[in-house]
Amino acid sequence: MEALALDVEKVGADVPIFSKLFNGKTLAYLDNAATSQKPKQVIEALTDFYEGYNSNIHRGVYEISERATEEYERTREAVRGFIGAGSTEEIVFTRNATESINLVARTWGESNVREGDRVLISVLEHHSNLVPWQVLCQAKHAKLEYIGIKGDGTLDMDDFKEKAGGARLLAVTQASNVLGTIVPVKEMARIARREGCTVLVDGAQSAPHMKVDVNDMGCDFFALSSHKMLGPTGVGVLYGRKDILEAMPPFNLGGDMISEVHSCSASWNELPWKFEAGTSNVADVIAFYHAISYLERMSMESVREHEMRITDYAMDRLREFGGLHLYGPADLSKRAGIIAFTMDDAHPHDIAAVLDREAVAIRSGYHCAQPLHESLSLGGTARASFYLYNTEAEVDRLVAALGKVREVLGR
Amino acid sequence: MEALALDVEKVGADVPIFSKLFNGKTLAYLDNAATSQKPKQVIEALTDFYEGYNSNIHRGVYEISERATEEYERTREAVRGFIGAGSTEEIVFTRNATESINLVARTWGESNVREGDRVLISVLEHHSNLVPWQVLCQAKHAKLEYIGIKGDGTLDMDDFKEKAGGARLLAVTQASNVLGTIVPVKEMARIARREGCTVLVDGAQSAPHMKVDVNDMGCDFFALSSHKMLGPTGVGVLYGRKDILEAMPPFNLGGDMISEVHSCSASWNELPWKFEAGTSNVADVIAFYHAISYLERMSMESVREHEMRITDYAMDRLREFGGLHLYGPADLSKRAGIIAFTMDDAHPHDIAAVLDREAVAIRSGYHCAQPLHESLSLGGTARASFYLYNTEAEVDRLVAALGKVREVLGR
Amino acid sequence: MSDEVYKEIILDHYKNPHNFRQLAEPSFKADDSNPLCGDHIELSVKVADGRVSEVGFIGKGCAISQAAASILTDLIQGKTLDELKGMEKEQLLEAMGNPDLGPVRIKCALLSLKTLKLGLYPYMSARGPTP
Amino acid sequence: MSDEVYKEIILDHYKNPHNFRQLAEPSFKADDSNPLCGDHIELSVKVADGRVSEVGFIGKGCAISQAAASILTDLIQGKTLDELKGMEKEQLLEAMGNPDLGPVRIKCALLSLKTLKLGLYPYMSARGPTP
Ligand SMILES: Cc1ncc(COP(=O)(O)O)c(C=O)c1O
Ligand SMILES: Cc1ncc(COP(=O)(O)O)c(C=O)c1O
Repeated sequence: MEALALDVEKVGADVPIFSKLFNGKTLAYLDNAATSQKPKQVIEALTDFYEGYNSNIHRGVYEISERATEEYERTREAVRGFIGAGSTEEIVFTRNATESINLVARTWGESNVREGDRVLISVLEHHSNLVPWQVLCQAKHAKLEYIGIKGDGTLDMDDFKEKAGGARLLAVTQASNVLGTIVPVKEMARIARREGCTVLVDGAQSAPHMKVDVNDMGCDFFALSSHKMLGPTGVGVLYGRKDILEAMPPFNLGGDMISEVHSCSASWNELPWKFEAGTSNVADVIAFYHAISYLERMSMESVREHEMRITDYAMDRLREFGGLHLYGPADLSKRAGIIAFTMDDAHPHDIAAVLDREAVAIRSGYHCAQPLHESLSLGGTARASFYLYNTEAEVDRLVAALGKVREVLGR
Repeated sequence: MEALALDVEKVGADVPIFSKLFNGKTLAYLDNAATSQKPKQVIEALTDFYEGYNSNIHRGVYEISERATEEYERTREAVRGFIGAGSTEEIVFTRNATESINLVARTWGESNVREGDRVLISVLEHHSNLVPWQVLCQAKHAKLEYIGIKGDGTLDMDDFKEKAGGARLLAVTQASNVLGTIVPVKEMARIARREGCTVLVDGAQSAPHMKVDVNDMGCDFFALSSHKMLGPTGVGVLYGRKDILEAMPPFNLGGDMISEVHSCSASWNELPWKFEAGTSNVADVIAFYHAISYLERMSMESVREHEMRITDYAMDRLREFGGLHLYGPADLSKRAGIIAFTMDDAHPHDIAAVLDREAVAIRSGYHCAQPLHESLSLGGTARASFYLYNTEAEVDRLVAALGKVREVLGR
Repeated sequence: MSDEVYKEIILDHYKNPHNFRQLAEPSFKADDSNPLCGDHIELSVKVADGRVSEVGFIGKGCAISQAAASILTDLIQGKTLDELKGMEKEQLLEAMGNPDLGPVRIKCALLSLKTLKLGLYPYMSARGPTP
Repeated sequence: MSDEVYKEIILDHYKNPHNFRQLAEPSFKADDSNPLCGDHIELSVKVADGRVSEVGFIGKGCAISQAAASILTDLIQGKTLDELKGMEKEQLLEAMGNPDLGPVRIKCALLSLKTLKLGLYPYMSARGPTP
């Protein structure tokens, strides 16, 4: 696969923030699980829109509005292709992955989860794919069940198989934002759907980093966030199978999602607009197209390969450094480019703060996955997470900065 | 008030799209009720963010994340001041005004509107402040009642007073996006709240164009959209009185709106974050600050004065032109800078399309206010709407272009 | 810019629509509207010997929707039911001189074709397969 | 950059916290945590003649939260209840050497002060107004 190898230097040069200096140093940005940096192609698309054809879409019959409408819908087609959906009717723009999941809980969940039903999630879940189900289950007197993980951080498939029978919904992440665990969602979807269970996959941490194909995966819903995959903030995607979306009541009401309104009744627009209420985040959706094009140009296979290489290198260096606890699967084929760790001498917050002095950005805390931390008896972790622009030299800077942490905070 | 007079030329020079040519002509943008154009200060703020300190907020302990958090919260403070709210706890960021209103319907409405209750709106409402209440009332077996308008397009206050007694909620726009009617919301709120009725004001068309003070107005909720007031798409605001927001259940769940999560329970973050789920639209919220600063620098009084002057001029010229029907109040003090009209010889769509050839952008159709059009027996209108950068010369271009419409389409 | 929208042929049909009438005893009829802009079309079709023998429309709305309906009524005269069924939007747009319609107004242009199919399908299935 | 965070005084208190113990018979005690990062503080205070006579804390968490708690225990020794009540966050931050804390970590620094007030208010209202 050498032919595919990513030109990291070139990617780095495309991302303007990497030519800025912080405290006299370039930024070693290792917080990609929180959000990604943006290539100039995406930033320029925003300026081009606002300076050249800013307008409201779908209803304007003048030139700039028609152009904006076409480009907005072009992003939808690009997303469709990127995740392997069958039709643009299945691609709904939301604010973020969190809203995508809430949309499903509030509409599909409201009308399909009943008293006594079982909703299945995993202990790996981010709060955004956990609390909506917790609250829904409470309201409906349904039961929320957690699929456990094994000692190596991978999902416990035996536990899943035991619980799958008769479940109403399986809502599971494709990649953990803490342990990096890649979850075998395709196999799980096959089993779950055989049992008549609806399947939602949280792709917030997978879609940015590996090839995703919702048809092949066999899920009913899939959620992702633009900002984690080179795109602007304020855009999420909900993929939903057409027949399910059609049967669902709308979510927010007003604006473009409407077909007709009379004083006593209203009817809804066709898919996918039925789920897009009010003025859309036009500029950011249009700019998101350029993020997807960028990733497709690099190829998701190369992105994944690059991240595996960096993760491998980082795991080695961190093990070498000593005194750290690393969490998550050791098998790189089962792991995304995310490394959560703790250090005996220092609290995660202090690690992150001292690293900041070296212009190395990592995150500390629960990473919105408190139940996972509780199940591992951890009061928080430090987390480094990689993307296509990260280099081995940045990993070296991370390790050197950890040396400073030990120097400053070691008792 | 001459001292305050707006320097329109200077404003125009700040807005990059106005230096572009379309069909060899500069853009006469008269569709401001749909969305506004953006000054360079706002566009540059986006680039500055993405190139200089792009990061996720509220939880990062590294420098760029702290800066992003501070600037994000700075916008909240600016909005608070701009609309006269008492505390930033009362300012929630949403996607748009539509979502702000839906948030109230889904949380406050869900738990406060009961069978037999009466919800009061007006026939002027945009679908976004109509359909959420229609659907809520259907679900709750409550009654939706419409306050009518008088022949001159102003709200029928006698009708309102008759219906106010015992109503559970009054949800009303401060300015109609079709007739331009300015609604006396302060007087209405006083009467309604005396009757124990909760008051929501849709400020999507007022906040961009006149000084708003939610405390003085006495409303419980107020909604607005950034994109209609020089700011980016993807940002809305919900103002809510603190005690009411505190009593409300959250809306979307996950991410920043959470305080603690355990496997079986979760608790919510403090106001206002309780209502902001998932990664916020960080960049656009930060850029919105510069839109508000821009408007405050111009002063809302001058903006309003300028728009009254332009509207006055436009009404005169359009009456002179002949063969048009103009809708809405003749009294400029009761009217925002919006003129809906029809032409005997041409359908609104055709008017807009022919105007487009002259690079004059107006909107045609129902403007998301179909019940209002039905009540006036209109199958649609053409609509010109003004903002602080519009000039009398642009009005002249509008009138000249209407001449072309008659030439092309007159039977 | 939509310089190419108001072609001569569109303006002609708009100002003097063909077949602008309701048929007294149509074989099938249908009406539909474009909720966004209020365009409305009522189409009535008489079939004889498996072919369109007469067609009329009434409606109101923008020049594009009304001209398209008028042009459509000319276009389908004498066509077999299967030909109607197979009719693609490109045929109508071509007959209109391929105006440069944006994403919004294309719906105006295609409203009459949509209305035709709306009436045609139930009529065809009620009649059963063509022999 | 937070170059100014890990001042000598903070590191000293972090590495050798003062009053790191639980009092056996406190006049009041309280505990609180910062849900975002898991910092936890338990504070116990003994009051004699209307003044703080003894104070202890235990806890775990980041250097800022633990050092701040330690510094706070020194700061409140001998203070009257009214002085505790009137204590502002600026006093604590000043005693910490005014480190340059961002919006996230300021909460770590102030956790112990918040915990103090959490225990103090119910104690004061149970006792009634000071004579
Ligand atoms: C009066 C009024 N309310 C609400 C809205 C909805 O605003 P948004 O589409 O930004 O949600 C509009 C926008 O046209 C409006 O004019
Ligand atoms: C696994 C996972 N799911 C969901 C989310 C929520 O994404 P957003 O905040 O963009 O809604 C995240 C973000 O951290 C995540 O890591």
